[in-house]
Amino acid sequence: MIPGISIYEILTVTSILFFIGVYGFITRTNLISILISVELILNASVVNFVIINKYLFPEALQGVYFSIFIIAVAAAETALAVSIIINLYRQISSVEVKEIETMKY
Amino acid sequence: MDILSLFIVLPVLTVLVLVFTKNLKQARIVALAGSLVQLGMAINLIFTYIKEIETNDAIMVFTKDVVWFKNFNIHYNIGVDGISVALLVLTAIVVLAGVFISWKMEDLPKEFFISLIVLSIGVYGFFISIDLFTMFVFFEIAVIPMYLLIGIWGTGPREFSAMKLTLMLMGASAVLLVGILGIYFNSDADGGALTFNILEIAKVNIPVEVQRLFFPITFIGFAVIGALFPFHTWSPDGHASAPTAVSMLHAGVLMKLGGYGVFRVAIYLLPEGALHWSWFFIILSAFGVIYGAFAAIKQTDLKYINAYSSVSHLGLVLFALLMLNKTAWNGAILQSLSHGFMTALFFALIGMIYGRTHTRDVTKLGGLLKVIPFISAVYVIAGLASLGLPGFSGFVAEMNIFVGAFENDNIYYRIGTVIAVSAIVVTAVYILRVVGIMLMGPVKNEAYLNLERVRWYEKLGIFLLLLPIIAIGVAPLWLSELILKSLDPFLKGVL
Amino acid sequence: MNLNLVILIPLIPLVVFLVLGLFYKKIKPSISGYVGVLGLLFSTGLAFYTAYSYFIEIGKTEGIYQTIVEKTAWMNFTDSLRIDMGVLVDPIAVMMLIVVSVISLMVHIYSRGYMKGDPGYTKYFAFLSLFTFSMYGLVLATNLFQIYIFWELVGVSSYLLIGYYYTKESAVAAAKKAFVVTRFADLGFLIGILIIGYYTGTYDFETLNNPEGTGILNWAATSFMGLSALTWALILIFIGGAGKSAMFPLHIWLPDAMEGPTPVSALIHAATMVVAGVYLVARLFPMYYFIEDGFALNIVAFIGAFTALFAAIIAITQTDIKRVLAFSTMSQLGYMMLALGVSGYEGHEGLGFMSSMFHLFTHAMFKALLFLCAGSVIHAIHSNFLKDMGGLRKYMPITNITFLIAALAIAGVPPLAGFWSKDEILVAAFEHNLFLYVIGLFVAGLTAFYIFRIYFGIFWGKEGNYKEKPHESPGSMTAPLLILAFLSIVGGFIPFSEFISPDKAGFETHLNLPLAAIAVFAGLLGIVLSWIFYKRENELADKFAKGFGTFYTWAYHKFYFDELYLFVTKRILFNGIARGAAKFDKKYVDGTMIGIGNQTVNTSEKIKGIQSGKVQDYAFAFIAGAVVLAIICIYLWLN
Amino acid sequence: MNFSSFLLMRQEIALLAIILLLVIAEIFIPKKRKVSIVHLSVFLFGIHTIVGFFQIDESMLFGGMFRTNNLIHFFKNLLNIGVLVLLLQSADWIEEKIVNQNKGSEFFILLFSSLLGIYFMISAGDFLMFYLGLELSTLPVTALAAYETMKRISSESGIKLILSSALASGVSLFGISMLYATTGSIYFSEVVQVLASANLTLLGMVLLFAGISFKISLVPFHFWTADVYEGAPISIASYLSVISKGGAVFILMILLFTVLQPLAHIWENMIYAIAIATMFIGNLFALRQQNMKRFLAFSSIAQAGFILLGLIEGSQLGTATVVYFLLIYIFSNLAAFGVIQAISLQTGKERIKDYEGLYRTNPNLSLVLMLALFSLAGIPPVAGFFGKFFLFTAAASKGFFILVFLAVVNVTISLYYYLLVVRAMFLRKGENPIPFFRNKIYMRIGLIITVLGILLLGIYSPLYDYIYDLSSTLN
Repeated sequence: MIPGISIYEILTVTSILFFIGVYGFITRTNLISILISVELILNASVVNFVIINKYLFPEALQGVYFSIFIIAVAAAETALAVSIIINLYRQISSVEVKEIETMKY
Repeated sequence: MDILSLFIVLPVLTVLVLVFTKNLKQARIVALAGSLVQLGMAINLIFTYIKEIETNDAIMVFTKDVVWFKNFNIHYNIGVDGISVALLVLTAIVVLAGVFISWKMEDLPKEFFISLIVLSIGVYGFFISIDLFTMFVFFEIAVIPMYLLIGIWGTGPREFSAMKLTLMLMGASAVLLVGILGIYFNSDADGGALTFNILEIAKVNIPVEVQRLFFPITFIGFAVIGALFPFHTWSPDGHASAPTAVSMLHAGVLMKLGGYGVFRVAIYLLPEGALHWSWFFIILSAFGVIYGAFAAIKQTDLKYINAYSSVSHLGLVLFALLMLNKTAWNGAILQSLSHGFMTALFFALIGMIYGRTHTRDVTKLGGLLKVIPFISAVYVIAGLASLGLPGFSGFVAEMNIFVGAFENDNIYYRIGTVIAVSAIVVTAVYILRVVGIMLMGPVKNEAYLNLERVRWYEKLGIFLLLLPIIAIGVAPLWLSELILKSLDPFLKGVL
Repeated sequence: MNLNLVILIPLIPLVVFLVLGLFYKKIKPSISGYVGVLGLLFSTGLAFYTAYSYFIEIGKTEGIYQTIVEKTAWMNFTDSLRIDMGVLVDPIAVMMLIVVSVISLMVHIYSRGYMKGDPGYTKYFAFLSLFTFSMYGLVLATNLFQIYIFWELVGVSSYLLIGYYYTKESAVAAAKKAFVVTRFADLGFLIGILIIGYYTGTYDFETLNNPEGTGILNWAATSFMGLSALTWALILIFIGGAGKSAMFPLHIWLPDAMEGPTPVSALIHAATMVVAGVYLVARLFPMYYFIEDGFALNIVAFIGAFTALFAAIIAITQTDIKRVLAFSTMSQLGYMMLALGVSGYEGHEGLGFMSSMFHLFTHAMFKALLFLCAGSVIHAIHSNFLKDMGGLRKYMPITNITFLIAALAIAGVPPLAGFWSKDEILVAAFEHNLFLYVIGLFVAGLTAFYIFRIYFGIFWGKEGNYKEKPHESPGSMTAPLLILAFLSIVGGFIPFSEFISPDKAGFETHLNLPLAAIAVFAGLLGIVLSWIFYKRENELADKFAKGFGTFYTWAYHKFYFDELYLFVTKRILFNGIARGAAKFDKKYVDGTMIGIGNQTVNTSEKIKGIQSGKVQDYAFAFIAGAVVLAIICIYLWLN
Repeated sequence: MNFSSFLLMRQEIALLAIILLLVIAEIFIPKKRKVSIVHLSVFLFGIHTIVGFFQIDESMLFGGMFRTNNLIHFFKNLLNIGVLVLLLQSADWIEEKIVNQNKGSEFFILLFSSLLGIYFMISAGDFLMFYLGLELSTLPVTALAAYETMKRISSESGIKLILSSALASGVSLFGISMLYATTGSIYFSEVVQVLASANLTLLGMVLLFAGISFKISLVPFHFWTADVYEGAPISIASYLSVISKGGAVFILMILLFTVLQPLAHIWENMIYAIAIATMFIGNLFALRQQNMKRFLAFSSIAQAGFILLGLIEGSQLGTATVVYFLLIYIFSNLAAFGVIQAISLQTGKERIKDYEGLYRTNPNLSLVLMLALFSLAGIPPVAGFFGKFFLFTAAASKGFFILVFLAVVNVTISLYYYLLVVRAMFLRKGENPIPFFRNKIYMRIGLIITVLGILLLGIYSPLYDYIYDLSSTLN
């Protein structure tokens, strides 16, 4: 609970965060940057859970626990993604997104 | 095992035995044995049926009812009335003739006969089903082997034709599915349980609006396989590409599923819809009758001629069914039978001619009467039967249809009738054209002078088909009485 | 009277047909000819016995010849409508039985000689038997549908026999034409039957023809376009009859039908089948007469008269002797129709009806004779054309004499058969309508003219250029000629009116001397004229023809009716509608179906860019899809 | 809560044990005998599958986070059978190609982990468990998709899968957070009590739905499918299209029918629209495909569209028809992938064109593939017909006749491309047909099981009745 700041403002911020993530995902050309954008999206949700928990339903900690799990899973996800990207890098010495367009139509 | 289930079990057994055959000789013997027994059973069925209905006045006799999917109230429910008995016999005869005609099927014989018999399973099952669901299942079983039969053993643009035929027919059956579901979900209109049972649904007063909505869907679903204009275009290409026995079976039997389905499902279960829509489909079918006949005139491929002729003849079946009276219905059933035999005979003959001359182009053939007199003479007879000459089955059927159609004294129906009747002239034109060009006249090609004479198995096939044509044509009464007795239940709804 | 014997009459030829047809290969030609003749001999005997027992043994009951019917159900349509098969014996049926039997027998005998050595000898006799069976069936029919059935069967026998020389293109075409044209006419017949069946509830002749029956009494109950529905039906039925009897304008098939073997022309296209139309109208005569005061009957009369004239004119110009005879047949059939058309019903009023039947009878004899003579000539010199003939009287004395007798008979010279019947027709026409009478008279003159034109052309005049010396035909051919010649002489003395009249009561006829004299004069005039023109080779005929100019050319070309029909069928029906239908089917109907398929594949091709392979595009679609769905859901919720 | 109540998680625990066992085995089995890991895995999982059929009580654990009932249990068994068949079909591939790269056991470990994730996902009683299950089921598969590390397209498909799935899980998390905001709980049983239409709820529902739809590959969340299937090893494509999709459909069904039931009138429309889009897009894309895997990818998208016809019904009938269809679909698709696997293993060929003339050289394989395709197309008497018919019945029971009509139009389109494959195998003779070969025993067993399933599942009606009865436990 942060005095003077209502939930709406925070939710607006997280929404913006979410869409920044989406925007980044769609526009970045480097796979790593895309991965970072995904993290933004996940973080938006994490903040959401915590804020909602704190502001609206402070009697239980469901949201907080949820956000911890999200962080953990996100880490795993990132690790995995990076490892695959590295594997790609070994093959073609590039992590540009345009390199992964060979399969289409 | 009740006597009707045997009609499905026996071909299944035949297929199972066929799987273990090794070459053409074994395969055809097995197929022959299977279809012979089947024909025997079919003929036996006529007599047992006649005996049965003396004491049993149920709409369907020899019924067998086994619950299949109890939650949907789907039953394996079979039974026959006069109409289905007649069509079963038709099927058995045509299948047997088809086996004879395919005596020399060199390429993948086992698979050929298996597909053929599987197709016949579908047809038998369709004709004996009382349950809409099983009926639909068998309907599709009958259609799908066509793809392989045409695609593997066909000639010409076989892949294209097979695909077109299968897609159009399966498309139609897909539409039909909507109709069947529509009927199913309204079968509780009187407060009973939902059911697929045709006899049960017939007792239900399905709301008029629902009937009017689902009648055209169901009708078209079935009528496509009955070559209703303008959904007939699968048939010329399909027939032209199919191997002989398949054309026979398809035109002779499979296309009858359309008329039968229209009658048994669309008209029987949705009589109000039929009354409401009949004018529209009468226009379509009457137009199809004359249109098919005209289109046949200008074809040069024998099979195309016959295919368009089928469009015309089967248009007459649908036309008659829509007239909604007993005489026309009787005519429609008779026409189905008669067309089944005739067209199968035609295709058999065309196959023989093609097998010898390697062309189906009438303009390239000539004077065959001199070279292969037996086949040609039978062709003439078949032609005459097809143009409705008295003494052959076609005449009886057509006269019933015309008289029945004339019972309807609405002037527009009359005009439709006159149009349909006038097809008999056009029919004569295209039949005689072929006879004149192909069979008569001078022999056009020296190579044709030494064509192989007819073989015994071909003769057997021909006689099998010719016999019923003449039998029905000369003494129609017993058959027509058999059918007429079964028509009363259908009449209730449309009065 | 024993109807079982009557039933045997058609059945014997049927059995012969089946035997010859099924054992086609096994039977030697020599035997098959005998089988055919023998079978027919039985039938003929039975026919005569029937005639004897019907007219003499049983005779009239209550002043009229009773109609005797024996039938069994063949096909049930509705509760009341059904097709019966059976035999109906009444005066005209018996008369026809005699005609068919006699002519057919003669033709059978004649054919044994004429067709000798033909590869399809057995087949030929099988077809002849089939025809005879069908014709018997037609004659004995008890109801409209039965007559229609046999009507079709005679049509098909005719088709088979015209196309007998099937390797000849022209024969094939002629056969097809004959069948299709008559089939077209039969369409009218069939629809007529349907109408009658619907409005009267029966097809039985007995019921239909009963002047007190519901059919006739209630004719006014229904109307369609100003006429009673039944009148329409009768007109349509007459169209059927007109097709078979080659009435204008459905006559075009008959001349071509001469492509068949000549005995067949004699049997089918001169004596028996072509009179079926006349017989049909006669069979339904009470209906024609009573319904709408004979409206349909008038049409019959005028069409008949016109055809008689029309055909006679053409006959003058033709050079193929069989065609001349064919047009002559048409003309005479027109006569018969005319006679029916002008007939009344009761007593002496029925003169027209009687004379029509009478003429049918005598015409069958002398026209068959003419054809058989022509056949004999053709057999000898292997040509149909007048230009190849001439001076044959020396070589073929019997043929010459018998042809002359027949020619005199058709020309109406007393006391030969044709005179009597033609005279009665003219009297009937005279009593009914002077205009028709004048046409009839004129045609009588023309008939004499054209028949003697070919007579002189064949047997007199300059000798043709024969490769080998023509010789008289064998006995099997000349015997029938002599028999028919005899019948042509004495046939006219049968007291026909005693036996045949519309009301079946019979009446007395007397020779109307002034009218007979005029008719005979007209006939003689024609003969004399042709004597002048054609007895010797001279320019007169050509000059005369030129005098007519265009009219002659038109007549020579049969008034271009063949071309007109050809135009309508070839251009409009075949090339127009049929080709149009075929093309339309391929292009539009099938095109639509295939188009749907192709369009689906095209669409698939067009939208493939969506799957771009770029993971970011996928993400965009993902988010956009979610947003759109959200908007939809919220929109739905708000509404 | 006592120890015995952990028996509710018997399946999960058993699977976990297997995974651990494999890890240990990997350590102790010498390099030369690594092949035995394959046999061991198949054997262990076979045992697991059989044991799985023993009854489990209907109850819940952890205050409702984990729950199980007969339907869920049945579905887990179903997945077990699917995975077992999949293992049988993949065993030869692992033996021949993978073991000598010294990573044979990873395949099994990762695969079982993913299956474990699906177990948890479908047993979830709250969003947290659901989320964990979802992630656990996805992440190992992404690794498996990039399993053939020497192949570029394998990496590509792995990257595509993990990025897309990360996005999807992010989006669904965002959605869950909104549902949490409006309902105040992440427990299904509590959410359903307070759920009501509101902007935020609907938005949350849609985002959640999008996240799951991603796994089912519904349009427009389907784009990854084809690329990943093409690039990934066949076993993984097969797993994705069958097991992973099946699990996701099942949890979607649970969410829609139980948790989101109050919003049924809204999601009905959503499903309606997506069903149409999915069927059409899937079918239209499938028409053109040349690569068998890609072809089956789009075919599986279209099948997902058909499944929605059952989902739209929203109650017991819908549940029963969907589960029944999934059951049949698993067998049909596994049969198809199995044949592709076999052929690819022998010849490396994956294009439809390569299949020309197959019947004349390998009749049995062709017949299996034909049956599978007919089943997918819905042609009687093979099982697929019954599955589809009942799905349509479910939709029609709600009066969605137009939807059914569009669906049957799609059935016809789909028939076209299935027949294209049949055409290649049966109608064409082929210039260079695949030569005759014999499969090894595992593959044979795998194919025979699927064929039996395809042939019998439809006709044997008590099975449907059984599923129908089980379905009552969901609602």
